[in-house]
Amino acid sequence: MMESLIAAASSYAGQIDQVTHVVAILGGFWLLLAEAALFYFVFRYRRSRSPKAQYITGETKQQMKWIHWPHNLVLLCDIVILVFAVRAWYHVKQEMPPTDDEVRVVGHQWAWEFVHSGPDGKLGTDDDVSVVDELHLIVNKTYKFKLEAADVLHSFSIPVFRFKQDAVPGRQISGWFKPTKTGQYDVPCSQMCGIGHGIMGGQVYVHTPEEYRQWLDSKAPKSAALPVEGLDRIAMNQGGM
Amino acid sequence: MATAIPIATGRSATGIPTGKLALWWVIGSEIVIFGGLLASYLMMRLMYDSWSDAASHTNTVAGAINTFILLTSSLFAVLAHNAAERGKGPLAAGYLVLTIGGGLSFLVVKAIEWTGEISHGFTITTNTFWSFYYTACGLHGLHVIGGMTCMGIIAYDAVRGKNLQRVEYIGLYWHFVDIVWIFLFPLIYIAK
Amino acid sequence: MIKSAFRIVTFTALFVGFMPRAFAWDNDRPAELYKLCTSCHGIDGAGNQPVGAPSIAGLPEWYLEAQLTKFHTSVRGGHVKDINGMRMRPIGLTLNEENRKTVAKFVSAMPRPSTPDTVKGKLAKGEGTYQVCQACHGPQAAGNQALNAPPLVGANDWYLLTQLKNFKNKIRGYDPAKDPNGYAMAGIAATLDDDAMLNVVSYINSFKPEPVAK
Amino acid sequence: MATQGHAAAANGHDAHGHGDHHELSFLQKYIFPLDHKIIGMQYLFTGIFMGVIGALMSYAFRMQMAFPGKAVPLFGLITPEFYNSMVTNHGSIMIFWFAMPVLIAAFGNFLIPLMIGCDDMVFPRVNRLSYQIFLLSAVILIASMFVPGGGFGGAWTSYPPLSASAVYNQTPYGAPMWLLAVALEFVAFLLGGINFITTLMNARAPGMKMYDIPIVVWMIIIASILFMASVGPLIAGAVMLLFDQTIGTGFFDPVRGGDPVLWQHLFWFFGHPEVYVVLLPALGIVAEILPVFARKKLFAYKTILWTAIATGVLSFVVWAHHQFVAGIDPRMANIFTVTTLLISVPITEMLFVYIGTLYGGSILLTTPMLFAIAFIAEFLIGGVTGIFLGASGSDIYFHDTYFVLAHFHYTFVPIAVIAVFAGIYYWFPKMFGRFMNDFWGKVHFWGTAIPFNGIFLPLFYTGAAGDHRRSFDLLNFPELNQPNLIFARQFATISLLVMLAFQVIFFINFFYCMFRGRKAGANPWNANTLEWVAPSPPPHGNFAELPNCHRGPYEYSVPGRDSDYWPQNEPAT
Repeated sequence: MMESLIAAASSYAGQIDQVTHVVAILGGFWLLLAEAALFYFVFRYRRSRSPKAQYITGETKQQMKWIHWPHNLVLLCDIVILVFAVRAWYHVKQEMPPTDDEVRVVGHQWAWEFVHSGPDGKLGTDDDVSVVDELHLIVNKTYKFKLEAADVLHSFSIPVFRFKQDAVPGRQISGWFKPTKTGQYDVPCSQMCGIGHGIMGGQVYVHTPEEYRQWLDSKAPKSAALPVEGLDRIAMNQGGM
Repeated sequence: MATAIPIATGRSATGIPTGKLALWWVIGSEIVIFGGLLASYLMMRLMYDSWSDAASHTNTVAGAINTFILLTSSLFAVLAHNAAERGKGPLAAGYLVLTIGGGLSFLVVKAIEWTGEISHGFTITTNTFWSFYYTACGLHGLHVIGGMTCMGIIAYDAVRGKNLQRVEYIGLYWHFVDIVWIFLFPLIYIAK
Repeated sequence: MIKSAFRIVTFTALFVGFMPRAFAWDNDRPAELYKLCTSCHGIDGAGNQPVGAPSIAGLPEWYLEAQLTKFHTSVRGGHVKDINGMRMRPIGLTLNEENRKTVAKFVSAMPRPSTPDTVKGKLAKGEGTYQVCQACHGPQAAGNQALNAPPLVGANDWYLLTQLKNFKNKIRGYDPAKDPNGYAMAGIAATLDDDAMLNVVSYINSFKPEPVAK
Repeated sequence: MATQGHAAAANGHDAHGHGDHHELSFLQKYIFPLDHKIIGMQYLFTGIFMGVIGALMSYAFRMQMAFPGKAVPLFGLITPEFYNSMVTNHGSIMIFWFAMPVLIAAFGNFLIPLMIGCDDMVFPRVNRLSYQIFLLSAVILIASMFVPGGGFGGAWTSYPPLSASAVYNQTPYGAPMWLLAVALEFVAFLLGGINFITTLMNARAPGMKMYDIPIVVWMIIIASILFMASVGPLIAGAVMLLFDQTIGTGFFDPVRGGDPVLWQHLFWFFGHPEVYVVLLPALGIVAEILPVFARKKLFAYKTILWTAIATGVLSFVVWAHHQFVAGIDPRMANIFTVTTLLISVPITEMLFVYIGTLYGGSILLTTPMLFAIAFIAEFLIGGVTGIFLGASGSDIYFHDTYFVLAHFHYTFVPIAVIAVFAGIYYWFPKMFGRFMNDFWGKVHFWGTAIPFNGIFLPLFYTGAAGDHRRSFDLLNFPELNQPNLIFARQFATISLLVMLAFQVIFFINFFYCMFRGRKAGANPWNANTLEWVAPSPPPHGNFAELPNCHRGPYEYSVPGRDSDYWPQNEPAT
């Protein structure tokens, strides 16, 4: 059901969709039942067909069982939903599986900064590749992310991964995801972050390892040489420094 | 304005006078306001150990004096209530004036204390501890001022023997202000 | 009577409350588009230093359009260190080519506001350093469209300083393919150290903006 | 209104010390009234006025969502900050300046003294003060949209650091004014709430016991208590945030040792009970209307009362479900999922009881009854879709999407629009002594109920497909620019236009019938509760003779009686 609306491209997307489906089925059942009862009563006991109302207080056990039994069953459904929800939550937010690579994500007003670990696979080294609004991942690799915010609250959200986490300034929040489908997907910010909030959003590119290698090569540090080397000396002379 | 007093005012289905009942609800809603502020303070205090350094600059002596002043003024409020019960309006008013005097000395001590702190460079923007310090004490101080104002009006009436039941209500409110201070004092001054 | 008074008050309040908006609808599109800029650059386009928005009013149309296009294509504001650029970029993204032209024209027609001096350097040394800039930006820093050099006179000095540093640190104009003009400027900026930047900006401050015939 | 009844009122009240009744001037009567009914009217009209403003705002940003970048008639081009400020103020207005004043203050002021059979609130002057503070807050809020920088645009939750600094939100005046308005509004409702609670506790008619009090009065009182118990921390938080904005403290600024998440806790500790603060009075209004038009005793009065109290208590321990992904400890989410799902139990039970009331009735589909039934039907959808969000697992995906938006509009629109209309159509004869036109009322009903679903069902769809909230333009997101999603957004917007157009019928009907409608007697619906004992409209002082209470409020179709209703004040023979 959910996948017909939006692609599922991470390892846990299916599990979160499963929770959605369970809620939809159980909730939908009770919704339909209640609506059906409501409209049936309105139709059946309309004034023209039922001119005299019955006197029912609803205080006796006999009468209240009509309320209590459905309501106990609702409670049972709640427990089922709870089990599914907490299992999914635990898997996504509380577990930390062994990861292959790391990315650092920083929310700015109004752009995402993605720091890729570069060829050495470690963050915080010189070969980190840091780009705006482009996150490049390799399919079927587990990533640990470190989420920060530079100014205000942001929310790092990848709908196709069924993933969302707010970025809080002053904190570093970690988590994981594992893309399972190649392609290009949206990375919106889903927490109000100011005027540009609506347009703040990047793209995640889930690559095959070869494509990723190509991208990484294209990002290799450019030659530091600047076009007009000679001007350096002119400025020094004329500025008298 | 129309002077007709609604019958509703005179009814008392619970047996508690309406004014007193309302006052309890006022105090209830005030408790959550101060509760929210102090809960935030406690949460952050427990999060940051460094606050004890900032807290060590508070003037515990001034705080202790103020605690003593407020407790004494509460005693006068009780005496005022006692006098009002016996129908002695002017005596009750006298005790209320003493209570106001207590509130006033509280504010004077507070003013001296704050002057010292501000001259040492501890202002509301220094750090979060001081922000809480000034906000919580300032909010409490506003309640003291409000209580004193109401008390003045009630004392004015009480001299003429009018609305003596209000002496009890303002006393209740004053105890509440006092109790808030009893919470503020150890949390802000003593905990170092 | 009372009831009709009530009615009149209600409807008048409704009408008055929404009149400003109702009139704004009839305004021309350029002014409408410019509303997009006002929250940072101000109604008069004089800029706002705390949010990092420079003075834009009265800049040449070609320059404004070029910069908007750069923001639109993430040539500017696409670097992780360019904090203010990242705030401008989304606004640029929302403007299509026609809107960029329209709003650039509108902004260029606004009177150039005076800017306060906020940096202090050594004028004499700055004058020397400015010789490098003069070739493109002109002796009075009035700019030169033929060389794609914008006027510097009347610009916010803090903004010039930030941009010089951005050029030098390859935050702006780092990509020769996408931003050749910026790349050329980056080469110049790379030759200046922090003091020289301060001096040259102070020197540019000393120019009197010429009364531009409009 | 209420000019002809004065003589009677004066007569009736002489015995109780109401000696010097004299004609009040216009100013005394309508601008600075002490009469609870006039204060209720003031709240009603101010609330509806604010509601109209809020609705026009929704028109502005829905047009932007459906046709991005096009100039919107009446508003012009929607810039991002204007969009944000519209979204923010729409939310604030609809909850704080429309739902609360109308549901609690207007109906509470009008109904509580009448329904418990007394002549006024116990503190008329506090009541007037509460309205005046409320009016001041509304004026400040509206003014905040016309100051330099425009109105506050940081969403109605106003999360810091965005809301705490003008460098981030670019509204140096709008943000503090918004906050000040909200804080003043809270003070107004605290004063009003204390008055309501004290009035109910002390001023009940002789003989009115706990289970004789009409449900709507109970609900308003429970809501007032909930509000009073939850708003304190947010008032403290508002002071802190105001200091952050204006004098530069750092309560919520992480750079200076503050904590932005603290505000979220303070806000939602209030924010979630707030949902029930507006929900309960709406449920109360429906509980009054269903028995009257089904001619049937309310099913399980005590169950309704106790489930309402249980809901209220539980609402204090569910707040963090708004913050599942906000950076709180993930283990906390599990606890709050449990409490959130638990709260569905009393609410479900209450709705089942409402449906049960209709069983075996004799239902007459008048306009108020249609609205009341629509309330239950629509609110059920709102309730069920809430489970997607309360279940932590699926909330990871649905949080801050249009699905959330559609969900809470499916609760708030039934509450603040449908139930309010039900209440207005039902009590209009009591308020103004005349009926509203039933035919145009029904036209208005269908023109409200059908387009309402037309607005928010598509938004469930776009939300499930990933539309995130508060975006002024989705051009940066290719996934969200598929034709079916664009169509859904446009469909929603057009439904909104239709719904807004039908509200014009309501206003014409309302104001026309206020003066020209068919005259109604004291008890036009043959209802039991005490307000129908007073003349319509009730004069100052309400009752010619203050009623006594002899039985519960819902004794309809009692076997062995000739008439199918049995007013509370009628002594048993």
